[in-house]
Amino acid sequence: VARASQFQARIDADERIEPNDWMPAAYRKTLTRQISQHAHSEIVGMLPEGNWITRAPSLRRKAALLAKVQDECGHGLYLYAAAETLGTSREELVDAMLSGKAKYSSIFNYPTLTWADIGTIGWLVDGAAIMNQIPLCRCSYGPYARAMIRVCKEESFHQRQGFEIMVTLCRGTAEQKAMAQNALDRWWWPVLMMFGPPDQASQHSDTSTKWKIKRFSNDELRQKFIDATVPQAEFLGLTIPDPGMKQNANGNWEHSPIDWDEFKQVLAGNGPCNRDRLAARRKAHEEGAWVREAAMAYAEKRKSRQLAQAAE
Amino acid sequence: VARASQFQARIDADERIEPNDWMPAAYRKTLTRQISQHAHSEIVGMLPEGNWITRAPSLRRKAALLAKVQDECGHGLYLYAAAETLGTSREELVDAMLSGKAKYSSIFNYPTLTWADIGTIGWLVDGAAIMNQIPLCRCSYGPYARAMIRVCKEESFHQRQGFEIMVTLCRGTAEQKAMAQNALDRWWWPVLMMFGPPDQASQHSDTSTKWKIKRFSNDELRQKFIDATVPQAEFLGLTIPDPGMKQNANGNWEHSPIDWDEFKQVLAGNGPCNRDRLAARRKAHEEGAWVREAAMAYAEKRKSRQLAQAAE
Amino acid sequence: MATANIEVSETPLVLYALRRADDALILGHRLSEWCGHAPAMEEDMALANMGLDLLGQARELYTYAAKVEGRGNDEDKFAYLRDVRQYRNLLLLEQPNGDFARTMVRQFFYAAFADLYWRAMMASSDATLAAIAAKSEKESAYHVRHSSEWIVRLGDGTEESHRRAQGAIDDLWAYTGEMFAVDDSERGLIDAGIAIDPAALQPRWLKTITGIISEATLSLPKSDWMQQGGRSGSHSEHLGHLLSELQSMQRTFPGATW
Amino acid sequence: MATANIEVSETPLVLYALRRADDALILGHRLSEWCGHAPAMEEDMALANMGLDLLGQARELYTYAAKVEGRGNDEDKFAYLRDVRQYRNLLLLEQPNGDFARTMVRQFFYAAFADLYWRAMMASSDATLAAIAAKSEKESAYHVRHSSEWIVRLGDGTEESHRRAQGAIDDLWAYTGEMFAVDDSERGLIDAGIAIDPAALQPRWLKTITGIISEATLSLPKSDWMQQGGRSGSHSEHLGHLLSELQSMQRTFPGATW
Repeated sequence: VARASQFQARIDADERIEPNDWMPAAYRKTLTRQISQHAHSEIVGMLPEGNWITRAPSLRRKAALLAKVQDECGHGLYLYAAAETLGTSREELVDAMLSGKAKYSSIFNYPTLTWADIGTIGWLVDGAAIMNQIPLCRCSYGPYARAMIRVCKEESFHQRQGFEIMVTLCRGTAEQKAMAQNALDRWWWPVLMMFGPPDQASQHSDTSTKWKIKRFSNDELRQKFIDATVPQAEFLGLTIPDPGMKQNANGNWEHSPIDWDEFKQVLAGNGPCNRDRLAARRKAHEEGAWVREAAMAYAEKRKSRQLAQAAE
Repeated sequence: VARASQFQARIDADERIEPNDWMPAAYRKTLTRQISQHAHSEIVGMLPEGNWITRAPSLRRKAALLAKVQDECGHGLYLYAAAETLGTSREELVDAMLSGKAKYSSIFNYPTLTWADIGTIGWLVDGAAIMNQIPLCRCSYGPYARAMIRVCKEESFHQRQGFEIMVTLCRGTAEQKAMAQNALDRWWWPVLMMFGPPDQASQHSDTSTKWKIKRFSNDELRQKFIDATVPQAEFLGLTIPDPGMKQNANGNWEHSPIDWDEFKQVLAGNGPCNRDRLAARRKAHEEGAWVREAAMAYAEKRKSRQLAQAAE
Repeated sequence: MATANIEVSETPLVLYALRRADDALILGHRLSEWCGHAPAMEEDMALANMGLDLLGQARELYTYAAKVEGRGNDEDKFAYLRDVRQYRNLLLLEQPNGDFARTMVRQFFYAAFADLYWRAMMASSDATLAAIAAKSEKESAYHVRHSSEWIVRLGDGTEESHRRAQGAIDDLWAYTGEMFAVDDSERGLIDAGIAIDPAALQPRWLKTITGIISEATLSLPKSDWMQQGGRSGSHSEHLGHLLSELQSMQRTFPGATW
Repeated sequence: MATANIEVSETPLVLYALRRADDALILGHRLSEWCGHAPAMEEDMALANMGLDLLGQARELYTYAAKVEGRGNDEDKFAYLRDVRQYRNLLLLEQPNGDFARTMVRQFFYAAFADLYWRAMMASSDATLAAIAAKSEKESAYHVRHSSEWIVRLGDGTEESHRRAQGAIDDLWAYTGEMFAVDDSERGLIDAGIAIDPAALQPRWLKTITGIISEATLSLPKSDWMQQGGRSGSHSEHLGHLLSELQSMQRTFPGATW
């Protein structure tokens, strides 16, 4: 109990908790869950965008998209490394995702239908991710906070790239602009759901706030995101698919009610791509098994050869 | 010996040999080899044309091509059935092909690069096949002769379809006509090689002729084919890629020397697609194994259930 | 700026015909992908047969849509010059072939529906649709027979085939609800006696399905959550890849005759 | 009649640059197909890295070809608006990814060549090509290292990985000869000191290859028969499928800016 209050005192004093420091089991568990979910999201998030690498409409866009998806893989790797500092191996974490036990962000269970979806993901999905992640750069757990600093830097680059794709589409032909509008229509509501359930229904917020893992409520972040996005949509000449949305006296944009049933369905596995995403990751994992085994077998052979040589 | 001369007398009298008739072991072996090679060719021949089913440029062409490739599969099935009457099972015959022991026509080791190749295969490859096969409709072995009658009917339909594709291309845009010419350039010499080595170098002809399996020599059939094809190429406005070709006093078109080294290379496995073709057939066979096993397991279960029911 | 996609006036009857035409084309295309690669030569024949039936249905339905629309479109323009969001087929039918079990389960789910559907559509007040229905129903009856025989063989075959068949059922089940859905555009045609209400067929469809599935010692998922979107152009990621192949020639050589 | 394929004036220098650009684009595209599907996340990173290097090389080479040609073409027109017969890449590089062993063997065969090739090309009398060579050589050196480490791991790993690696070597070997072939068009550039003669590199290439292959306990096929055609547009069946995907957007929306 003394250690627990000492721990909370350190948090309250804005000290960083490091891997070898004592921490409550629940703190460890919460962070392991959150960081690994975040890592899984980066890895699963490679799939919807990866779907357009082979069809990107110019070489410049192709290279940028490939680089972006590669960055996501890199984020996944740092985040798994951060999670591992809490005592669970990457292999266990990945297995939990592949078996369906661990979650990843539901936004990646929506399909990328057209090239405009690539722009929209950069603009809105990365935009929403940044809103969620910037406060995490000051998270109480050191390795996570440091990983987020690096991730956020790259994400805002991606967000700008995505917005620029949208600008190009909206200045293009009527077909291109319609493609952009259609993508916004399909992604808008799922993106708002990325911030999680409304504050009165959120499960994890209380302790997360106390431990300075979470610094803003879901609704606060969602509001910030909407207020930032509305003028961007206006700039693009696109219509946000919420006819009931209106600006209130404080200048904030109030959105119509969100269909949380859809959110729960997608979370429960009933999104358009849940099965495809898991199947794709499982396939990569299973078909790669012989490669990973070969690498291990070779490393062992090499080690025993070196030992034998040293003994001569 | 008495049976052998009796057998030859029947052949000489143009009688048909049927499965239950006595026949020399060499006759059985020759025919098994020839019919099964022919069957393998139909099955492997599905691949180069099948390569364009998903990309056929109109729905009419798509349906016609799918129907054509299906016919080839049907030909393969009759021919395996004809070969089985000689005492070797389809399974053994197919295994010999998959293991690379049994041959199929080398023409199918060339790739289909453009849609014009589909026209050219119909026009020239089927055209050459018909030249080879029409005499086989009078072959001394009954089941083979009957199979060939059916095959030839369908092949000439395919040949006309192929020629019609070429007509459309040659009446089309400059790009389409160039595509047609390029296809002719690539297929011409391989098609001439379909008739086999020149007569002075052919291995099997002597006994095959005596047994009325083969009624014309390789060179005779090749000449017939060239004489029939030259005016068709003229009609299309295409140039046969043999600048040395000239018409002799008898009206026959004499071709320049054929590069038999290429023929031997392709026969030895070194054609552009030999590995791909065998790999595709092996993959279909291996990936289909569990399906065939399931069908057998079910048939056995059903049989034993019926027996059990009958016994009640 | 050149544009290669046609515009379509999706009046209810045009949309109706395009939806069914797209169903037939996309499933027919998927079946044609097997050609030369099937688990047995007899199945190469059967899959091509079913593919040809469906391509034939697609062509008649596109031709009728073009006639009704009257804007100079034709079967090839509809097939080759619409982008992924203009396609109107059921999501079920664009799902990849996967293994033979998956192809057969997809075929079975759809054919068992199509057979009932086209039989009922023979009573359409639209003579062309009634004629197409009569032909399609005969073909679908064979598709049901062939695919249901395979479901039973695979389900009651080996452990592996059972596992694969059950996996295919579990994965594809959520796409079956869309077959019975009706939107406003189609409701008008139903009220006018031109189309029939697919929802009315669901009990009979379910009876066929459960009969065969249980004979096959397989089971249906408990979940009643259903995925939709194909009818209004919200497709899965698979359709775009299929179209990039299907349309490549017409897109590469615009305006040429083949 | 609209046509969507560009015409290219294939003067020796334009053709030279296009051939190398096509090599880099096609191999880069193949590597990018792995993205999200690699056997380990570290390999997702590495394959994307190599793919990005190659895409970068392709873009510089296309841009140079466009400049030399001077007919208003550009990197995207070269990449997206040439048909399969206009592509000039090595057959090796268009071969499908297959399993990881096949991808790595293809990479190893090519990178071991490209590294030597670009190093020698740094002495080109053409300043642009020399500069591209200097950059490409550095990148290729990493590709050689990465792929040869995998060849050794796979060859000397498990029985299965050995079998797969050997199979890939046997299947791809016949495509390596084309790297060293020179036609009349290129001979002129070699004589002028603009290009180098790849044939001169073959002994050193073979030495690298045999060294790694033998360290990996693998062996090279005995056959010295070599397949050619890519440099003059006679490709395998695989390239057309790759292009139908690569070019689908530009073909579907001709003339649009992205």
